[in-house]
Amino acid sequence: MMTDATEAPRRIGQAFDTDELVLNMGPQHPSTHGVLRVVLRLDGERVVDADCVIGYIHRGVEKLCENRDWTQIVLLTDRMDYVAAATSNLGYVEAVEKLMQVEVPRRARYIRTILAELQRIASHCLWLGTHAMDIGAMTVLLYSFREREHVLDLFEEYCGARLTYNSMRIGGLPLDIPTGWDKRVSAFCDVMETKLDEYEELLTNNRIWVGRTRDIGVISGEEATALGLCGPPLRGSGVSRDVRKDEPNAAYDEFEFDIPLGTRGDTYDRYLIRLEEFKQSIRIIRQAVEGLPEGPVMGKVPRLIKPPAGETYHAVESPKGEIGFFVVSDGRSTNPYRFRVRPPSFCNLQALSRLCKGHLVADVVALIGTIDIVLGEVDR
Amino acid sequence: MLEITPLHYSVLSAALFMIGVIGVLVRRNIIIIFMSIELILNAVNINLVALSDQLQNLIGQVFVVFVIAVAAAEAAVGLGIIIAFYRNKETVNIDEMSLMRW
Amino acid sequence: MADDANQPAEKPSRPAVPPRPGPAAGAAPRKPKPKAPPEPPKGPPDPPPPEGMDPPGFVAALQAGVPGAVAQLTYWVGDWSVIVPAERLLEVARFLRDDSACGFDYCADVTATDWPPRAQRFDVIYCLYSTLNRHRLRIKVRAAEGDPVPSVAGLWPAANWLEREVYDQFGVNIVNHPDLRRILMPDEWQGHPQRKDYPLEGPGEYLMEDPQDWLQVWKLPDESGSEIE
Amino acid sequence: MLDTFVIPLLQIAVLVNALLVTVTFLVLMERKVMGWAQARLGPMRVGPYGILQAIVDPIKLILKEDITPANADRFVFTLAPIMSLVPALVVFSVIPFGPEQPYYIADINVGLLFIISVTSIGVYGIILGGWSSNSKYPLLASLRASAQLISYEIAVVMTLVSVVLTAGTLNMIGIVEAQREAGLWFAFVQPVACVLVFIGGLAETNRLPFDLPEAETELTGGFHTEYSGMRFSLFFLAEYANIIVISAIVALMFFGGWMRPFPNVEALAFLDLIPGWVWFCGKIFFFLYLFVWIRATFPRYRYDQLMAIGWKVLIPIAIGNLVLTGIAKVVL
Amino acid sequence: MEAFVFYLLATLILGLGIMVITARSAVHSVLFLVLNFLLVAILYVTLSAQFVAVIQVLVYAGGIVVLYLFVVMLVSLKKAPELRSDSRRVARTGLLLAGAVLAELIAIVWYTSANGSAPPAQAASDFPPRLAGDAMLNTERLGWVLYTEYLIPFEVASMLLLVAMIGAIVLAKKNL
Repeated sequence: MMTDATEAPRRIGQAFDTDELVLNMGPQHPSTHGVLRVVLRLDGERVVDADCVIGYIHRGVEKLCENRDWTQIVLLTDRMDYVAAATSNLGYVEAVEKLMQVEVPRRARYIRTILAELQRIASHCLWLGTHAMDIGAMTVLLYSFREREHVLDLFEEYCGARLTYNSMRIGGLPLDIPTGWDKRVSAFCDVMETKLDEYEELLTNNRIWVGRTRDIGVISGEEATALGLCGPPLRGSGVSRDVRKDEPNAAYDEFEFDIPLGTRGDTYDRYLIRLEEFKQSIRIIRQAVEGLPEGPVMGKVPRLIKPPAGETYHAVESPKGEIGFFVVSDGRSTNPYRFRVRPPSFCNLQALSRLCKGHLVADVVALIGTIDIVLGEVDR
Repeated sequence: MLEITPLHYSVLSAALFMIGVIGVLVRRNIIIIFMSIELILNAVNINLVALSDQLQNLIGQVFVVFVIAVAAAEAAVGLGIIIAFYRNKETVNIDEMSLMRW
Repeated sequence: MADDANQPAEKPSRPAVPPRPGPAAGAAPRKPKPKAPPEPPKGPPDPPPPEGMDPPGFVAALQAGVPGAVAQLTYWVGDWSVIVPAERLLEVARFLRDDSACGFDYCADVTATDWPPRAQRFDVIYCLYSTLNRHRLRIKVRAAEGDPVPSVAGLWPAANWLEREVYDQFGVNIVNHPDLRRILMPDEWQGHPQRKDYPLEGPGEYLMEDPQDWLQVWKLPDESGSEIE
Repeated sequence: MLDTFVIPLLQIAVLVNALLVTVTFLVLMERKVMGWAQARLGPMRVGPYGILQAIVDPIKLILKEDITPANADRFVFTLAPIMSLVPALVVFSVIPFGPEQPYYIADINVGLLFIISVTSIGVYGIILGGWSSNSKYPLLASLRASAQLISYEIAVVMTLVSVVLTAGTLNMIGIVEAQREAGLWFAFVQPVACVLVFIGGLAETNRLPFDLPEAETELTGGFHTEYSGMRFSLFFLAEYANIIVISAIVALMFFGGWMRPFPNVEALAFLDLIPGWVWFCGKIFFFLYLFVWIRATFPRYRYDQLMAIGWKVLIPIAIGNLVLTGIAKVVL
Repeated sequence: MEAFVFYLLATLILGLGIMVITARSAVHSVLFLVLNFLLVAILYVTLSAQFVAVIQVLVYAGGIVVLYLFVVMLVSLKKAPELRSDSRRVARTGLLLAGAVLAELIAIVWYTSANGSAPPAQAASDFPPRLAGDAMLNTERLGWVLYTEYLIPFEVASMLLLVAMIGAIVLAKKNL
């Protein structure tokens, strides 16, 4: 029952050792954030090896997209990282715009930036809540969901949807912002700043929180780069890599913001970085709302979208990390010939087994939380 | 029969002792043998407490405290040995514990 | 399904690569739209850089460092990519990672495209990025079915799962991979879903009952109407 | 006959009923307080402000299907919740709600020892429940539980010994009376012991931040993962009854039980208008609230951190406190 | 009343003792052992040995047997050890020896009751009435005796426990 002794009876004279326990964490488990299954080999409570089994909600989005026309795909991108639909929208439409060489109006780019940053705040709220919940701090979840609710209200006001926004179009935006929306966004920024202090008060200096996250899942910058980590986990290891700065898309090149970097590369650093990203996002939103230019929100795009034959890869910074879209057009069909998304959650999840080794079962939960995965995106 | 004398307790103690002895002799699972030994110790304790009550002398109860201390020590070391043995040979059968060293 | 059976079947040669699709999987490429073009596209254009445009320094360094490895240099909408033969992939990849001018320490993505009419039907694409020099490059490797494509997971551990996905979804024969298993599809799955000739309609509940042989089951209705291999 | 059987039976009936009703309302209180702490309302649907939730919850639990896993050890699986609940209820027989007869069931002179020994039986319920489920998460949880409960029991008992040393008696009523004589709650005489016992009590009752045996985000449901229906509700009852026990012990030993604050300050004599048992229940509820408050505030410790705190912090402090108390007792 | 309680307890103690050694599963054995110890503790209470009764529950039932349970859970076997060896022969020897022990004990009982010499059968009325109050007396007196007359044995016992603790750690720890 508890032992998995498949091997023959041990040789006499062998040193003492305990049997390893194989524990299937998931696919139904409260803190694997969806249907992730982690096969843990445990020595006592210490993790000897962890193997992720994914694909439980593989829906074949990439294949599906090859059979939808270019405009229809926007709403499929919503359903990959369903807690950060707007950045997926952004990445996809920009990839197609790049392929078609379409000029997007400046106002549209500004609004896209606002949407993407609001999305980052919403996604980080969800991350913070669930991560804290995994470590047992239940109250933070409710607090951060209160703010996420606020963001979702803003999104609802903008596009009518609260989760899967379908909020961007190739060449611009479907809608201009509602009257007064920008005011409400900056009002939200003011509220959010005060609420951040509440989170910090509950967690940042909490002995238990620090004890649970400090020096857990330490990974060096070189290793993180080699493992293909992206987003906050990579920056937590001190690698300055943010698509918004390095390859500016939308209107990021027009704003001032900082890229927070960690020093130790542990779970606590990743937590601090995400908290700092809240502040940077607020900073970007403020600048964007203040400098919001007038003009159209839709560029000149043909009625039938049929990019010339060719392929391109375009990346944007989603809340989880670098989300890249590799799109191939054959130039004849109205469907993409190949649609590939580089899912940041997938690449980050790959590092889980490396991060888990040598830690305890309870830390696995913290580590799954810290890499911030969305299984809809991992499995696609 | 209605008056309970120390004899009654002695008989109870003897019977429990006997059950323990049978357990030690019959069972092959070393953990159950240990438990049988605990039964034997308890049988002795019953006797000690009963006589202490009868004689109005606390020495019996003092001995019970010592017996419990010894039982605790025995359980700790004995079970440690069992765990160590089990790790190496994957058995708790006393018949297979025939080696003085491994 | 009937209209597909009427189309001329492409029969690419298939050396034994485990696991591979059932015999019928290589039948006609299925198009969802009725007015699909008669001929499937033969491949990406892979245009060379326009006249007068100098390739960036890392491309020059690569051409100098691993002479003859770059079969073709292409440029399209701002993206540089090189096509290298599969047997020289590791050499090129190692140079790109280690050379200071290149410094591609970050393997962002590994993916593939499938162009069934072509003999070397697969393009395996490696999207690289340099966190040091902040530039991108794509390597493209062409491979026929069963052609060995060396794994770059030894150079960039990030490629581990990505290559597993390429294997899972396309059936590209990736060799020397540390842990080549299916990743998104179940282990007993047959066929490789991202191939262009993979059936878009499944066998429904047959699939649930017997996952092992479902490609055979799917083929059954064809048996009456058309010849099967 | 009346004195030996009827009255104790009546007392037991009243106490057990009061206890079970308290538990149901304690659950409601927990949900409400958690709700308010978390910027939400808590249960609001059943009855005004959700008050009837306390009645609906047990009904729901009882009516649910009682599932026994296929490979479970049926006998032990059924026995475990009972073994968990019974000690929690038995303890109340020696907890006095007042100094005179109708307020306690039994006044035994080794009352505190009795409480300690009976609560030490409660660990069987958790261990056996986890083992008999024949499932990995409950097994891990019950291994954790047995280690945790035994370790923290040592710390708590050691600390209680120093209180016994201060009071000079093991009798629960005697300990409260000793506080009257001292004119001071023992919380002020033994502040370290008070905090230690409360922290140890959190661990003994598997509450956050020490709720590892049932850490739902790690071990799904901990030792009661496989339980449902009535058997689960027995575990549930036992957990909350234990919380009440710990609150009652802390209130009795450190906060003067049924006595008003500052029992020897004459100016506060008007507080005696409130009956003693009301004071006692009020103190119990204060600690129950504290339990809930802590749950709403803190994250969970990791297993090794928990054991380190138990063995490397609490037990040394408890021993130090005991030694200091002994020295003080001899010197003063 | 007293007799009724005694016979009830005695029956249960013996019955549970038999169940301890006959139970198939070791966990059941442990369970019966706990119940057995609890009943023995109640027996001690009827013999006005409250302190020993509480110690019995606290140390035996709450401590030692938990240890047993722990080990039984760690040493979970796919096959019961009894099934691996020929137990018939061993059982016969055991029963025979146990019978001999029983016969001897019965002989002693018969001899003592026939002679009526030891122990001095005092009437129950000679003892102070068993009030709740003498429990403290019991605990106090026991403490007094332990710490004066039996101080050295007591210290030896504590050393024994210390040694046992170290020994158990050495045995069970994988790498020190």
